[in-house]
Amino acid sequence: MRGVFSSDNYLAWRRKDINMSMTKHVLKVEHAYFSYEEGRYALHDINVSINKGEKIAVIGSNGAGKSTFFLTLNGVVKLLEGELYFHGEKLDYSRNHLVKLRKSVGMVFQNPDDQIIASTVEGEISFGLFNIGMKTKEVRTKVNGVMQEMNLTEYAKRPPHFLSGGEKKRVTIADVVVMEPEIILFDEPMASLDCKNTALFREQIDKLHKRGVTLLISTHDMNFVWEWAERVIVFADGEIVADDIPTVIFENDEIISRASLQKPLLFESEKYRNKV
Amino acid sequence: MRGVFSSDNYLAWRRKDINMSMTKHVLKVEHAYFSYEEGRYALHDINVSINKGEKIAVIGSNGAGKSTFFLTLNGVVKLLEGELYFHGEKLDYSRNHLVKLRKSVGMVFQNPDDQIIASTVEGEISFGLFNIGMKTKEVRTKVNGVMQEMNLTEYAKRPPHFLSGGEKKRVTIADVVVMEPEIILFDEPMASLDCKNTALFREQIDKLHKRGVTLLISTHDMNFVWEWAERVIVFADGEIVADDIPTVIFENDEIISRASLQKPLLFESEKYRNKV
Amino acid sequence: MRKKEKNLFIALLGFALIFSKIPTVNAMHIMEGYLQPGYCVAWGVLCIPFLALGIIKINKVVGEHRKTLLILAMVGAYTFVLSSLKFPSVTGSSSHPTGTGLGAMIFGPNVMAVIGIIVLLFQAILLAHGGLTTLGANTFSMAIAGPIVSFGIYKLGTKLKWNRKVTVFLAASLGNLFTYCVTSVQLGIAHPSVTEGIGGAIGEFLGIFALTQIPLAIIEGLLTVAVFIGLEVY
Amino acid sequence: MHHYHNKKHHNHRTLAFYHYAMKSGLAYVNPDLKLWVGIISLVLCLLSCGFTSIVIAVIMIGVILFFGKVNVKEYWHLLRIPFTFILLSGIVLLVDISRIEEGIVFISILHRYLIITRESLFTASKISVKAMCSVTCLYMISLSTPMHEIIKVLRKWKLPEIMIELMFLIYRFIFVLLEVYYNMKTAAKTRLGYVNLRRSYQSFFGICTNLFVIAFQKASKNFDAMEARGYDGNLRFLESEKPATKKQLGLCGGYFLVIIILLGVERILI
Repeated sequence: MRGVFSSDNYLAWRRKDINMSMTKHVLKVEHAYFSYEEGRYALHDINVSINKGEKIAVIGSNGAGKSTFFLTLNGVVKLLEGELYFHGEKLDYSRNHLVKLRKSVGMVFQNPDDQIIASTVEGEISFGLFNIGMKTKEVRTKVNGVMQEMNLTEYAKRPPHFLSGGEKKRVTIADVVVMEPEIILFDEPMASLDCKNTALFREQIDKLHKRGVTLLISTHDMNFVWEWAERVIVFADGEIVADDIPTVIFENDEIISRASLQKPLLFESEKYRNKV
Repeated sequence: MRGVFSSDNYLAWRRKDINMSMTKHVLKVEHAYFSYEEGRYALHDINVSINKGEKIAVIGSNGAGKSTFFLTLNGVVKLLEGELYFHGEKLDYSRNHLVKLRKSVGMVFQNPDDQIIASTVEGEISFGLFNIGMKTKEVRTKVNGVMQEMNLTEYAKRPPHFLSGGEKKRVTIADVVVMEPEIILFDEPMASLDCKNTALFREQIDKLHKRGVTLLISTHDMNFVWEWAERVIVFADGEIVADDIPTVIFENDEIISRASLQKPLLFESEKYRNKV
Repeated sequence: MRKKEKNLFIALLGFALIFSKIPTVNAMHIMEGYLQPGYCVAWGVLCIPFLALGIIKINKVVGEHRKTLLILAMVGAYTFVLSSLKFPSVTGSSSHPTGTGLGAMIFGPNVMAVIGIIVLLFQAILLAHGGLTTLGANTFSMAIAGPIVSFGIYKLGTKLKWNRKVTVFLAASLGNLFTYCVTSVQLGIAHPSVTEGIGGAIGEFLGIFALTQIPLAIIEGLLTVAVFIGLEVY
Repeated sequence: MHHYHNKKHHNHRTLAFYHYAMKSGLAYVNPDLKLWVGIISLVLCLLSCGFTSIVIAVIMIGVILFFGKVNVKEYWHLLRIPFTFILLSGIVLLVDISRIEEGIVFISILHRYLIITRESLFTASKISVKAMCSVTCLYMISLSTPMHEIIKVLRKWKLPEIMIELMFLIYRFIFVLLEVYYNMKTAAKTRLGYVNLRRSYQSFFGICTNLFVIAFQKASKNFDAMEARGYDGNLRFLESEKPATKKQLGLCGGYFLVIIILLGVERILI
């Protein structure tokens, strides 16, 4: 149970934060603004730095800015104001920079059907590699490797629309994993997965974390946040209203109510148990 | 906490079950089979009777038959074998019967985009009423009533596809509620709702339950099942592998593993607490 | 007199066929193998300038906004899906909407020619509507001639400030009917009547499916109005 | 295998050809070869006066039933619709109207005669037979080669790249939109959307409109997803090579040789 270690975690995280301000962040956003329509900011003065190997949960209501934030980190949404730094280098949205950024920051979309564009599973997984200019032979090796790792080999030649929801999700994760990014952004990855596929997904992200991949997961599942995350970024109305370790976030009733969140069941019951 | 009352519940439910076999069920399925493709059953020997006012959770992996089961209850999927009884009357799939059944058994689909087919919110909510031949004046009154009840009045003339996910969900629920059905089937209603909308949905179903509406909710959220349901129907591979009160279901490890489920957190922690 | 009686006969024949539960088929596409090689090539060549213009236009637009490619692809997929659906009907015939008029009104006839030929190729292979050798002829009638009429009427109506719904309706349904006329001409030229030559054959081909085509054109018009007006809400 | 797949199968019944192509016994044959054989056979059918095209049709049907493992009944079912059209058009070619009694058959109607002449009988039957035989060639392609492989072949034929990209995307989006369409239709049914003809049209129109809106929304999301993976106007996917074997090439060569000889003989005799 993680609650027990929370104060240790907290210190560790704070320490890391201090170190990081001296060393390099993987990704850093400074004073970022974005707006889809005039007069309303979808992102408002966002300041975040993301460090290597972190497990970050991004929470907040629908439309609070989570997805836009993710698209910003990948360079798909171009900031109106503010800067994005990637390994200390300021992103100038030139083709070169964007290729480098997108190679290193992968994003898995919420609905697999919005992401899949090829007519076979192997074609789908290869798409990103071809985009970054990899040669066919190398692409073949990498795609086969990822398909094996993610139990997709038997579907290689199958069209994606033949697959079930859980399998499609696996394909879209493979899409990104194959590019060996440093950071992966998951937009509500477990929204309609069943228990079995959720467990598979949990295994997958543990594996990725062990490899040193930085993970950002947006979700409405507070229990998952409590169990998994080392750091929680809370969005409300396009702003980041909190960015801390889970214990601190969930103990702060003001944040909980401002971002319309609910407390995790385990957090409540652990607190209860500790009191008893 | 519900776990405490479970044995009482169990008896109450058993009693109801016995009574019901003598009195009338709202809906009853007997030896139902259905198959989308030759040689493979999507539903296999389904026997269920649904009584007035029940709160039933329908669980099981993706593709286990939950959605098909729901479509069966509404008469959209025509049984290959077996019978469907509605208030004791056998459904013969004649137009009259179907109209009667679909008026009384409403279904809210998982993805609002799959359900919404009108270009304004009020048009969308009125769709079902016009289909059952209601006059415009009466339709207007009912639609306005439901919109008020569900806080949708301000969106009346707005195109539904530009609402947020939570608002769209509310529209699709209003779609069904306006027809005043006896039974409402919800297919994974909370899959991508945020905490606030989930809470709103919980309120809504409580209200419906108080009015005597029978509720069937398919979900992967075991915590919700544990907290809300009075009865749980478990699907695996097109069959019903269990149909009982939550405590019995979640104590049975064989069912849990067969249907690839997970135990609810609260169930585990309550058990733990009781032992301590 | 002569003509009238002939049409009457054909109408009766049409009735007989429809009500004898033979599935009425879409009369817009010319079936695989129905044209001699010369005509296949000729109609194909006739399409090339339109297609070339369309490709140049698409390349230009997509060069400016990459996203347009996805939107065009969605419109193509939509047109195909629409054409694979059946109109709800009492007799259970398999008549279906074409949807090309809609695209022409939004993107112009040149762009629609390119999307149209792709959709027609897909229809030939995935639905057996039309064929590969008749692809040129079908493209000309369905993806070029019809859309040009739709686009023209739409532009005219917009300029003269006709009622929006009426404009869209006329554009879509007349485009549909014009496609059908062109198809009849194509068949008539390829297979002239023994006694009456090309003109007679065109008349025969026009007549035999008129009974189903006119209501279809009307429904197509109504559908396009519904979609168009629905879109304007957004 | 999940039941989930079956539901999709059911939904996409519209695309019966696609499903046969996916599970065809000929799926692993080189697509270039299948396409060339199909198209050349088509042209030969058109060039023939009838006899050769029947031989071609027999071979095409044989290939698709024997090697492609398509069920005979289902194959016939697929052939019925084009055949009906061909028969109807055949009647137009067959029957003429005349003031006088002539030809081999004539029926008096309203002071005129519906006539069938020897000449029209010959033309009508020739054209109908050729058309029917051509359809079997088209079916050989559609029932054995998935569309995305055909698109790859077209790319080798140097079609403008923008058309190839459009084809790939359209092909993928067809399935996405079809699924949404069927879901919408099912949802409308649960609310009695198809209770009578008038309401059916109402539902149909509503679904078509909303499908269009969703198509636009999805296009936008898909574009973001493509950009996120570094898309820069060059659509490339991994494709599996299916080289043609010497045996297959030999068989095809033999087939064409026989057909061309037959065609020559036919031309000389008729």
